[in-house]
Amino acid sequence: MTDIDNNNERKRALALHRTMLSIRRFEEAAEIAQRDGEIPGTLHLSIGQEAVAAGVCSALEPADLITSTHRGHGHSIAKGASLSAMMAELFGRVTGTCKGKGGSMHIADFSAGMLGANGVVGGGLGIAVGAAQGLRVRGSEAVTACFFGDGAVNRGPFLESLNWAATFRLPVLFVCEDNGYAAFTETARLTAGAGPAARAESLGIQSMVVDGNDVLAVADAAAAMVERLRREGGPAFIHAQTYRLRGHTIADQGAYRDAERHSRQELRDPILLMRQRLTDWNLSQDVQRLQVEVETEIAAALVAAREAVFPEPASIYAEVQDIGAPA
Amino acid sequence: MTDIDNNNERKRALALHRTMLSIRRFEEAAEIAQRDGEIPGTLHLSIGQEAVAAGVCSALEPADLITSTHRGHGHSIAKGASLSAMMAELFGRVTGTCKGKGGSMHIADFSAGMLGANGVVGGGLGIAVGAAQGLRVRGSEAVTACFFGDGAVNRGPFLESLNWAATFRLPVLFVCEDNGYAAFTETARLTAGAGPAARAESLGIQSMVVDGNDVLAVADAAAAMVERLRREGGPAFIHAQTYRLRGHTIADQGAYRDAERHSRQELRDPILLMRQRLTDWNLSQDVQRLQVEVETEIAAALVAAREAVFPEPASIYAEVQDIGAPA
Amino acid sequence: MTTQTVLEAVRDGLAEEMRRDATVWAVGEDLHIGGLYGQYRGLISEFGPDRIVASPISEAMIVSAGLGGALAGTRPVVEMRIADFALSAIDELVNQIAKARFMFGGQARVPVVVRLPQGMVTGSAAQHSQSLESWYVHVPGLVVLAPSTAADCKGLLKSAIRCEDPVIFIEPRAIWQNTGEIPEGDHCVPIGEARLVRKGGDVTVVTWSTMASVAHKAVEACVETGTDVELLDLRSLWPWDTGAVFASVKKTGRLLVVHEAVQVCGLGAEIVATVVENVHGDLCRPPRRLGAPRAPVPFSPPLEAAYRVSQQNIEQAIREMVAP
Amino acid sequence: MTTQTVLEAVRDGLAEEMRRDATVWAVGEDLHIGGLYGQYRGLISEFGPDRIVASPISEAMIVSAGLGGALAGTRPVVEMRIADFALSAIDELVNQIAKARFMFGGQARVPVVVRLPQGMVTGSAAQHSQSLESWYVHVPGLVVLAPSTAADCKGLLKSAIRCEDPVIFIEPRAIWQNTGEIPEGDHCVPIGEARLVRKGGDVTVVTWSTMASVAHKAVEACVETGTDVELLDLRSLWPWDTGAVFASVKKTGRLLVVHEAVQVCGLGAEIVATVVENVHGDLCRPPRRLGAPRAPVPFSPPLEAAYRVSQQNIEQAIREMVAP
Ligand SMILES: Cc1ncc(C[n+]2csc(CCOP(=O)(O)OP(=O)(O)O)c2C)c(N)n1
Ligand SMILES: Cc1ncc(C[n+]2csc(CCOP(=O)(O)OP(=O)(O)O)c2C)c(N)n1
Ligand SMILES: [Mg+2]
Ligand SMILES: [Mg+2]
Repeated sequence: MTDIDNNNERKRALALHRTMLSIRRFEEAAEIAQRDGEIPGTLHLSIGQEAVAAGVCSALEPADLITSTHRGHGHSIAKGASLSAMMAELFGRVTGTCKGKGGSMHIADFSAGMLGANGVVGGGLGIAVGAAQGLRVRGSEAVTACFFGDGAVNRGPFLESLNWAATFRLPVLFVCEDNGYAAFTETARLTAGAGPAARAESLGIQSMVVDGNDVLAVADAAAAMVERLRREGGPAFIHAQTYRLRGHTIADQGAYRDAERHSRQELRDPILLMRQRLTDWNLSQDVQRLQVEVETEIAAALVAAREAVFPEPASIYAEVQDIGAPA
Repeated sequence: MTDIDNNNERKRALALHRTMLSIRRFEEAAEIAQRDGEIPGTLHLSIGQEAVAAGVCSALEPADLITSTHRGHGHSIAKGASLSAMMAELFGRVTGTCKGKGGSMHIADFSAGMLGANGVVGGGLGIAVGAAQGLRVRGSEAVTACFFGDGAVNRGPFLESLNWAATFRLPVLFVCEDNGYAAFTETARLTAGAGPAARAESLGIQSMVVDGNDVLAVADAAAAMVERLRREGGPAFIHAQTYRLRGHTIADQGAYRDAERHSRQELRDPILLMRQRLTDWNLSQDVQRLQVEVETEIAAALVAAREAVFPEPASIYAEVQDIGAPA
Repeated sequence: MTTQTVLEAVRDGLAEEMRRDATVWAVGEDLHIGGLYGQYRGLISEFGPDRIVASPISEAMIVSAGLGGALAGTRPVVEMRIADFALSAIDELVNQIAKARFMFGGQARVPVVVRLPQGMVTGSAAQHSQSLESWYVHVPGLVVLAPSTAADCKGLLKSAIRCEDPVIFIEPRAIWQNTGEIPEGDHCVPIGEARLVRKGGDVTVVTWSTMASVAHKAVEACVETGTDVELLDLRSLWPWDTGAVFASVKKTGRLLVVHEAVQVCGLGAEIVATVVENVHGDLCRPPRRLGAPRAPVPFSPPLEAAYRVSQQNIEQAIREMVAP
Repeated sequence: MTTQTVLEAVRDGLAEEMRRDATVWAVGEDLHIGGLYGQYRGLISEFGPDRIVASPISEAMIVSAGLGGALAGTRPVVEMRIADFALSAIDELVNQIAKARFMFGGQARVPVVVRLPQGMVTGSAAQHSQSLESWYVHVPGLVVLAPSTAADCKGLLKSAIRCEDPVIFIEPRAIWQNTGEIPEGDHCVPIGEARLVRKGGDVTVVTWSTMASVAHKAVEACVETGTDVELLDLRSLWPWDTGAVFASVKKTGRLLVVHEAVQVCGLGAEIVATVVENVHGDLCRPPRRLGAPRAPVPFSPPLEAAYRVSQQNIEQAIREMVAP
């Protein structure tokens, strides 16, 4: 257990809580905006899974890189992407991280080392490993973290990228964010063997299983793994067991879910757990302050997104390619 | 050790030896014919690896299915494909297994349950698993064996097909025919972790490692595995450790090989080993009889291939598709 | 006649074929709960989990299941969920399924149907929207279908399942909920025949899939202002109905091909090239194509609107082609 | 000028760029021993295993290494060994590499070169022979090159490596050993310009890659018998040199496009369609295409011979086009 008399530890705990709150409130706001017709398309929300993004990214430096999934808001926020640029992207505005061209599923903030959400399950795995190889060519010491879901472990790129990272000893932290479901299917039904970490171990990759709803546990595991990557090279693997409190997409009511499991998991909401802990440590006032701060930021992001203009139609011809661009 | 007083065991040993001899002499004949310009294109020879094909297929019934690799002559012969149709295929003749359309890399004999060699590394894995699923739909009890090289274990289809077969408990025998090299690369350099069997185990698939140059060991392992597949469903995994005595293709001199390892392996030629054993068992006369028989068959296959005609040019328009065929 | 949505029509079509033939089975993600759009709803309770196979997220293996299953004597229907995900299984589709019969000298038949719900829907952006039918038409061995109405979706799905060749079955994802009249009984639509949507003498418009209804509206608007447009919904992209297209162009002397896919190297190029090679002399105007710009599909609504081939684009092209 | 094989020219081209720019690196199977054809021979001893990366057989990851490496600020050169193997990495190429810059709103650049040794060589059959350049030309975001001479292979490879866009670099696998004159110095060939192989006034032949030398022989034979053929080697397939092609067609009034790929939905269709849309009035004959039949590539020599577009096919087409 963290020693809360220690000022650094207290700061760290509050920072992690703040990150989780930002993610939660960002997505709750987006959820409403989507239902109100302000955000086009669908959304994949990570509500309930915030501890994984917050914990892992707390172990990273700004120069480190991450790749993400279709459910990428949390990873982006935790890595330091701008809330207002992200919200504007969801709204399809020109001030968005991707100038309105990408939307939720392609949210990215390269300035924060966030190399993009991805519409292809498992799509980020190879990119992370390739980025690590590129960093090596450049002589950089940065590490790369790679988030992917429990569904991605049954896709070919999982094997190819883990084997590659292990073969070349690239400093990649693989993070399997296991929320129990792949779309409308309980993943355990279709994932053979002892689970993701066993697969990584069979490839010679050191692995840990952590409670993905305990942000301190995730942060500690990630810090230990990242420290080792920096010291000895990589890769390393974390299987973070969490739970998706919302549907797969915003339209999904989750009819396929086990009701009892769901109620149990609602009580294990990572933000609830952390708030309880912070309260036990007599930090309720700080928690309330953080809530107000985050609320203000989200409100500002919403206002800015609403006020921003849409991109010019002609921008579909821009940023495709320099040579042979569409006319 | 096999009890050689037993008549069945003696018959079995001789049959296995005969299969290995057929493969060896078929490929040696093809090698010469290719060098003489009678066979177009290149060849991937399995000289030195015959025990794997012979041993595994000895455990299969005619109704069982196999899929193969680019190095598929041995698997085809062991599963019962016609030597003369195969030789004719290599020669590009209309009497070939594929009417001259496929050649060595696409050799197939569906009448013998041999669903095809494959030009794509790992291409046969998914086909085998799919075939097993089809057999289940048809209510068949047949099993499917799937040969693939040590290089294929780093490709995505390896993961996807093993996980799938394990999830659906399909009776598939996965056979990793590990000849030490993937093209011009020692595979161990680029294959992370404890090896193919560990990967299969991590997916909950029961595995065995066998001496792939000992045909009796392979046959026993395969028989045990196939028996279990028939009884309990599958899948199962064999890692057969063997060695490629020739180059990757017929043009390859193997300059990248470790010379010492190579000489050691020459002495472990599976046919040498088995002949030694049969001699110890006082079966030299039978061995000589088999050699003569096989020689005669190969000679006949060569003659038949040379005498056969080439396909009509217009046959490129046939067997493409019924609807929308090329004109 | 009954009225059904496209979704209901294809669900019934598959169920009818599965009842008819015990070797027909389906495989794809989330099929146990009816598939992403509900097009498999209820089928698992009738046919059980061995014939409605809910798979892991393993696109390459899903397609291989179809190939292997076909080689083992069954007739698999392979669900890709969204057409873009087939890109993770292109090797299996193109190097294996399309070639197996030929390269094995006719020993193998591969009666697989690969279902690709394709095209743009609001906000689905670059990786969930692209139309690649011209790729499949380029690949020897494949039949390619792209129906647009509920009746054609049902009737061509049934024909596809009975077809001995592998079929790429492109479904109009944006219009699953459109309704149409479905003929009673065993309704099969023959492969290779275009649907004549409207007869006319001034200009020939050729289209397919989701663009058929957009083009239809544009054509009606042009007809109202006096242009007698002939509209063909190709339905079958390979083989495509050269007979119907040539005959129409001979009559009108004008050809406009409209598709949702990127214009460059789209199927429109093949149609235009084939027409000029064969009935060049009958053209009184250069043929035209309307397709998407050579850019990825954007997310933001005004960009999407600019990107799409619209009713207005089609009307304008038609008017320009008949202008004196 | 020095004389080199295509193989030597591209090896030198890569080495020069690697010396020029420390962020250029290469990745693919067996690169440590010089690659399948020897086009990387000697490079590992000069540049070491971090810049000449010999990879596992993991095509999807090989292409991802290029993508990720580019996003991390380097300029990867990705070796596919034989073009057909890229089919195992199409998702990475098309859904990721081609779209990254656009869908991330310009934050990312992906200066990757993907090398595809493409086409038929004797006996390599259905899975090691196909030409799919029209697929890549259809994909927004990609530059597509297909040079045919040693000098162009070197000069365009160097331009490709310096290009900020992802480049599909199709190499003429059948003619690695052909020799040609290489200009001295830093020889870069501009992307987008056709090579005028022969000036002529009667008929325009447009081709690229391995067909360029076959077409050249056919053209020479026709010239001998009095037909004044203009031959353009496109070299750059996207963007392609519409200016050169239009100008030539305006002069000759006749267009023949020749490619090794399947004719249906090949790049020839796009060229013919673009030409008729733009310079229809200048054509005195219907344009023609010569490509492979819509069948997989066969193995047996007489079948291969019947399958290929031959010098004779090209001569005959030219003669038919100028017949009165
Ligand atoms: C290659 C591919 N196949 C299928 C899909 C459709 N799809 C999107 S998300 C998803 C479930 C992914 O599950 P998981 O990896 O556990 O991530 P989660 O949604 O739970 O965060 C599926 C099947 C896709 N986007 N890409
Ligand atoms: C997908 C794919 N990548 C690359 C190749 C080229 N290739 C052919 S065989 C081979 C080596 C395969 O090694 P292994 O699986 O060990 O089989 P072996 O040749 O040793 O029998 C390679 C790289 C291919 N045919 N397919
Ligand atoms: Mg999940
Ligand atoms: Mg090997």
